[in-house]
Amino acid sequence: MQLSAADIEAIWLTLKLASLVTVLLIILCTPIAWWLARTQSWLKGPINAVVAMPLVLPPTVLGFYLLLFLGPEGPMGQLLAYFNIGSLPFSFSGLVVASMLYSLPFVVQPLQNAFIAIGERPLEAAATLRSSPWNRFIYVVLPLAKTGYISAAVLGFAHTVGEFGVVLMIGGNIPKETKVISVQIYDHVEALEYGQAHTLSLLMVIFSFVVLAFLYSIQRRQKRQASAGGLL
Amino acid sequence: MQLSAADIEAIWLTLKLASLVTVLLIILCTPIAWWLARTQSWLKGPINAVVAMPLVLPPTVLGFYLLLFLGPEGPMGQLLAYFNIGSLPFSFSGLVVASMLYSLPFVVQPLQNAFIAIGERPLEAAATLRSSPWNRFIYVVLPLAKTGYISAAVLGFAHTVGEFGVVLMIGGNIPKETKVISVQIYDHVEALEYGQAHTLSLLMVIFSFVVLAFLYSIQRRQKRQASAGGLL
Amino acid sequence: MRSSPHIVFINGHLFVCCAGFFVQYSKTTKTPSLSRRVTVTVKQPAKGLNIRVFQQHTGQSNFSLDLDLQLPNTGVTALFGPSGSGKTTLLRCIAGLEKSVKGSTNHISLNGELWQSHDFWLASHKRPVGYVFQDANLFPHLTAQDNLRFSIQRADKTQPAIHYDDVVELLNIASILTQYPGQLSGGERQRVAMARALLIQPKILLMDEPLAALDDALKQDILPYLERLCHRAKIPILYVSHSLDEVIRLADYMVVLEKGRVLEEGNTQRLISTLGTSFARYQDASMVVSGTVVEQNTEWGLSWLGFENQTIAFKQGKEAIGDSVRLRIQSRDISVSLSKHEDSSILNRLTVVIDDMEKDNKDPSMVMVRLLAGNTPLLAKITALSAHSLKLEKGQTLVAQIKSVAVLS
Amino acid sequence: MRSSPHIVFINGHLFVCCAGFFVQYSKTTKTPSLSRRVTVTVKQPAKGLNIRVFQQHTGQSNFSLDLDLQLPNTGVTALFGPSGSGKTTLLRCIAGLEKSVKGSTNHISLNGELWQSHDFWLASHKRPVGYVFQDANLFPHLTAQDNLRFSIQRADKTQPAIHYDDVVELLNIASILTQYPGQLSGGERQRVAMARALLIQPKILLMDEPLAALDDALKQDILPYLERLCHRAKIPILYVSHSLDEVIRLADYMVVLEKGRVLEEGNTQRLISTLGTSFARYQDASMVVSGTVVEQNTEWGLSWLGFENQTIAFKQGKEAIGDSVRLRIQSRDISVSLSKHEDSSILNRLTVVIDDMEKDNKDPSMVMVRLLAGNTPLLAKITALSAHSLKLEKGQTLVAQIKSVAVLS
Amino acid sequence: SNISPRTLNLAVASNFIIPATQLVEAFEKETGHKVRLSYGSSGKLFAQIKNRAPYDVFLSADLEKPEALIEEQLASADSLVIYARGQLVLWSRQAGDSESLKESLLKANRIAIANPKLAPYGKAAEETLVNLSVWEQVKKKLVQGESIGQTYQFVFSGNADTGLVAYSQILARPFNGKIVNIPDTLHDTIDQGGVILSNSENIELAKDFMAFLMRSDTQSKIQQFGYANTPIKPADDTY
Ligand SMILES: Nc1ncnc2c1ncn2[C@@H]1O[C@H](COP(=O)(O)OP(=O)(O)OP(=O)(O)O)[C@@H](O)[C@H]1O
Ligand SMILES: Nc1ncnc2c1ncn2[C@@H]1O[C@H](COP(=O)(O)OP(=O)(O)OP(=O)(O)O)[C@@H](O)[C@H]1O
Ligand code: MOO
Ligand SMILES: [Mg+2]
Ligand SMILES: [Mg+2]
Repeated sequence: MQLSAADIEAIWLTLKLASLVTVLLIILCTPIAWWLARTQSWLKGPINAVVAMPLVLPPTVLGFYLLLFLGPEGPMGQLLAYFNIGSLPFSFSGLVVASMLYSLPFVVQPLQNAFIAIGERPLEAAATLRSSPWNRFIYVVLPLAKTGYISAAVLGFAHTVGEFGVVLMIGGNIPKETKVISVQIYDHVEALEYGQAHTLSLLMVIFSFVVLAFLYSIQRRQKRQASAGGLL
Repeated sequence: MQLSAADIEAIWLTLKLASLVTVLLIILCTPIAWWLARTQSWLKGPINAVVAMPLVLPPTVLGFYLLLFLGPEGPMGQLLAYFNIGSLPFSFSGLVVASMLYSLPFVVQPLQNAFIAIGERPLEAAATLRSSPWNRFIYVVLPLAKTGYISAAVLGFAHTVGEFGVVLMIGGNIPKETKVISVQIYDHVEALEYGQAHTLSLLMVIFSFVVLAFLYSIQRRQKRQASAGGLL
Repeated sequence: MRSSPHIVFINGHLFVCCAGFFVQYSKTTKTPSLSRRVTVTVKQPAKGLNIRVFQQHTGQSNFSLDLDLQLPNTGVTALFGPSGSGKTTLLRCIAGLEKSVKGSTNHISLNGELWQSHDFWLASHKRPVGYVFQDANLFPHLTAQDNLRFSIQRADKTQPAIHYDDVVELLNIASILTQYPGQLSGGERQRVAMARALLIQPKILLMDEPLAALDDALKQDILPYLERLCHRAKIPILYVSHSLDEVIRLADYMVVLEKGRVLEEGNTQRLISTLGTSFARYQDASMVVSGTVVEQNTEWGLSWLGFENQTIAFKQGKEAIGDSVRLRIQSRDISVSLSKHEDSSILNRLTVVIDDMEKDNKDPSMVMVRLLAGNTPLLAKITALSAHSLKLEKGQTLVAQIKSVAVLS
Repeated sequence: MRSSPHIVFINGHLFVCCAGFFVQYSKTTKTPSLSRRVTVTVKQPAKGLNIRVFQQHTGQSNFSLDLDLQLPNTGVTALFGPSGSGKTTLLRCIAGLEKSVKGSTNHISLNGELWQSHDFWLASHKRPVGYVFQDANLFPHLTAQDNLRFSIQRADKTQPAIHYDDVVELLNIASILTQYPGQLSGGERQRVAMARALLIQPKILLMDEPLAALDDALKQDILPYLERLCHRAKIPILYVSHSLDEVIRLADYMVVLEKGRVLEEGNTQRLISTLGTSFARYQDASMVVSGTVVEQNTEWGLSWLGFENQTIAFKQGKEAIGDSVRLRIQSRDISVSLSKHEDSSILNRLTVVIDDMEKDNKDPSMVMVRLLAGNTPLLAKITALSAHSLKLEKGQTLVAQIKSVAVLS
Repeated sequence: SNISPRTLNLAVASNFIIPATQLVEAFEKETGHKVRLSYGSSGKLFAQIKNRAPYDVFLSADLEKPEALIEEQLASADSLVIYARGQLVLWSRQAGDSESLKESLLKANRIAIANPKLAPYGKAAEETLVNLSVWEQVKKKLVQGESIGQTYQFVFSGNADTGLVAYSQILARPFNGKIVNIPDTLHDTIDQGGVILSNSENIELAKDFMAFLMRSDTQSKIQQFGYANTPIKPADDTY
């Protein structure tokens, strides 16, 4: 099992991308999911649906529209240019943005469900114990939503690792910059370099398995407590 | 906005595929998620990780391995041939199997979390009311896990609709048989028929939006009750 | 203790209810009784509820439940004991909600029907219990009405002894039936839970402090109904309560738990009348007097109970002349005097003999005096100073003045 | 009603506690009292807890809470009322857990500090309350210990009147601190919840039936502690209870709710002693006698309270000669006779005058007799037959025999 | 013909989608048989064929893949044809009129090419850049599309100002900017090969189609779509 320098670069880039995207998504989706879990507004249904939208378009097609949207002639591209912010396509930042968009629903959903499951009661108890809304969130909501956060992280991470169509489109397959491992494996397969594809795939599967099994073992420990300490 | 016959065929096929896959996945994942939610076995972490595995490989690559696995020389292909069951690749059934595999984690996760959130108490109450395990599941678990089921259905459905890499690989892009709308849009884009691609994409987005907004409005109604009738 | 008439009577009463022998085995008090004493072995489950469990929770707690009980198959059996003594755990074991500890020789059977043994396990949903949980535990996704419907649909249709309308009316829940559990007050939830457990038409009712969240007035309404109901339906009730008052009022038989072990067990009356039992810590010891109604006066709203050539006046109820009635007399309501005082508002003045006297360890200012009115024992709690100044001693004949009286059944 | 000395005394006692005028407004009883009567307007929040709320739940329920209360800023105020009468809802409003109904002129303030008005809303976490929920409501992800720690870390450090060790010892929770709420029994959970609410060092304690799940013995331990604690810390307690006994024992002031409205409100003693109030439905009316300790006898474990030239013997406690003491005397414990009987075990025989007599509507066999020992009113519940045969009438002088007595403070 | 209509399954490389649909229409009209078109990248189609995809004819974007299939006896050797020869052009969105090819490339901010590993147009593009001796200068400015279709989209969306795309694409849509033809001399020919697959159940019909494809009227139609003149048969020395 020999890995080429390009393979190793791709692995490194993938880890960087997936970790960054997961962290950013968790941060970004927390308020969205919280709002969706608590609001009574009629906007809830539509916004929930919008969150799931990136899913229904084929990734490459989504990538195409992203290209149009972010490109120099697209509305977002012009906005960014107006503020003198570098263009996103064909850059690592572009990959991050695109991956975040595409993995958004997988992070919002578990968080939202976890927040719903917590209910009002523990928050009320905390409020009477001088815990401000922010403090409540940190010390009551977060620990109680741990399972949801782990699910969200797992789905977000795994999906970003495997994500490919959008990346291919928005990334432009630039080594060290946007050529992630999924693209690398794809190239191997398309180029009939099956041996290399097998090696890389295996590596990726093993690595991901270890990461996920670790994440889940945390969840399992947490679950034991939760079931024992379940809401009265 | 003119849709070609091929477009309409693709739309029809997509709906058939996505609905079927969603229904089958919900059925298949219910016991898996239930087991994962309740077991104390050490297998739980690993199996949870395995369920998420399909995510980490790029869809085309996953399709490629499925092709190898299900193909005439693959272990599964030979098994199927031995029992005289038609081969799966390049058939609608094959698409169904592949889509199910790929969308599995999106259905298992929300169900599993929903089952965990229910806890033991309502089940105990039902048990003392002569409700058999099966009956409990139907009349207590299912309604209490409604939010989870809706999430699962939304993610499963949307992901199958947009899913594309696996489908292209395992399905072979055969009109009426395996050429779903995502592939059709992709083809339009590849053929530089951007107008048609826009039309189809728009249609798909609107349609999915309506479906999802509807699903979520159910969830919202349900949520209102749940929060009001929250576990004591 | 002699096999005194009142015990005969109580057992007689029990015989009537059981339509069979009341098997009773008292580990702690070791009192022989008229009832046939059976040393129960595992292989030979007797009538009534047989329980032998050893139960430990997983996790930190070093609590274990370890007991061997044979409970009557009729009437109310109270489970009494301090918080954390294992009352809920015991009910859960009986309902099949706690898993057996491995290798334990647990055994649970009701009227000879085996529910659980070392190699057998009847699933919860096959045990004909009605369970009222300590925290109501209603289905949150169903309205109160649908919670009841859930129960009705699964009820044992062969013995529909409990009627929907009765239960709803009694528990006063008609107006809240459309609400979800989250929209109910604590007491309302508990009442719906009680209705739900009754409507499953159980063969035994397990109630975990069902009345703790209810006000006195509601308790007064519900308690007698529960008593009658279970009497009529011939279903035994296992009733967890913290209130000795409730226990005395309701329970024929009682089990006192502490730290997962049986501290005392036996007929409620006998247990409570035994001086020096664990009840010293509870204020209100009381005794039961059984007899027949010999006189009634509707103008004054009073009936008189005749027993052993004496009478006790009590508030008239539905009883008729000739009926058997049990009265509860609390020790704090009895005072003694050396002579009968006709000019006092205390109507009941019984001639009694001092059987025994004991100082209250916890409260040196009081003595508990055990009196015999004929063969019927009574307890009087008086100040040590009075006992001294009246020069009370064993065998002395006195007048027991009884201020108020509660009718039991 | 005359402004009789006992009222003066009780109010005097209250004055002492309040260190100010006790503002009291009684809608229903309309009894003038010595305390300065203030008709409170919104703009002018007075000392103590001022509450005016109109609250409706969204959804099916047609329940609404609509009341206007001025509660003392010291001592225990009981919220009493049947299940579903709005007690929990009221506590939640005070704690800021229920959202204001739109357009309502709600007003809540404590000691002049505004918490809520039509255009102001102090967030829950800024209201210095300690809240004991009816269902404990512990954090399920934290052990008992960490639940307490959560509270301690957020406690008001400027007035640390309540000490961890005291609370843990009193509530007897040391052995279960490492367990998660799901591993605790019902009573254990409730005790941890109580400890948690105390350790936040609140300025007012809201307790929703905190003792309902506890056994009598534990109640006996906890109640006096609570009383002392709140007295010492000068924090008022709003205490929801179903038990009139508990209320009488604990509460200086009480509010009776029914269907979301105030049915009666006022000083506990006065409310309960008023014949014909809503308490007819509750068995145990009682009265308080206040006085000073005039004699003690350690051999017999008794103390004597002197009041208006008479004495009452009671169980000796920690009081010393000269101390002010309040005794509670239940109506069921008083019998009357035309002469003093020295040969009875009843120690206390007071000379009294019949002030009033009233038939009990619910129980025609009984009459409630209001007696005056000097100016101190007492209630005796006796049979109508006795009242008739002793030819009792207003103004008659009698002997009141008091069997047992409870010390209040 | 009186024979009952049959269905021919065609696997076609994505870059040939536009001509294929029109040719097939003509073929169907002519013969009364049906043709089902499946598109995909050549690599994908190759993998599918290796796993017995039910195709009769494979029209690849290159010559290597059909040859590999023949080697593995998955396609008949004598059916191999070069049905089209691709033409590479430089599409520059803001180039001035006077600039040379080299100047345009050097001036560009971003140059889109197809992935040389996957697409023959990509390989040709790389050769061109090397032969123009600008490879080192432009390497950093390259973005690669998975297919020639994606390469086109990069330029179309304006994200790349310059791209080396297929002439057939330029003819398919109106475009902004300037087109410069890349002489064949700068790269190997982009020969697109087609074969009949061994497990075809419609060998006869497939042969008919191949004959139709290589007919001179069809070939001239293909040229109208932007492909260059092609030899009738590949040189025998290719393998
Ligand atoms: N799931 C559990 N895991 C560990 N320990 C437990 C668990 N459930 C209960 N316990 C412990 O077992 C003991 C008995 O609990 P149980 O609920 O039976 O008490 P109880 O008699 O019903 O008390 P209460 O009157 O307060 O409801 C307690 O000390 C409690 O801490
Ligand atoms: N969230 C809610 N939505 C609708 N109705 C509610 C809600 N919460 C309470 N109610 C109703 O309001 C009334 C008062 O409830 P509350 O909980 O204040 O009663 P309570 O006096 O505390 O009773 P309990 O002694 O039984 O606890 C009840 O009739 C109840 O059904
Ligand atoms: O159709 Mo291709 O093989 O992507 O040039
Ligand atoms: Mg319990
Ligand atoms: Mg309440």
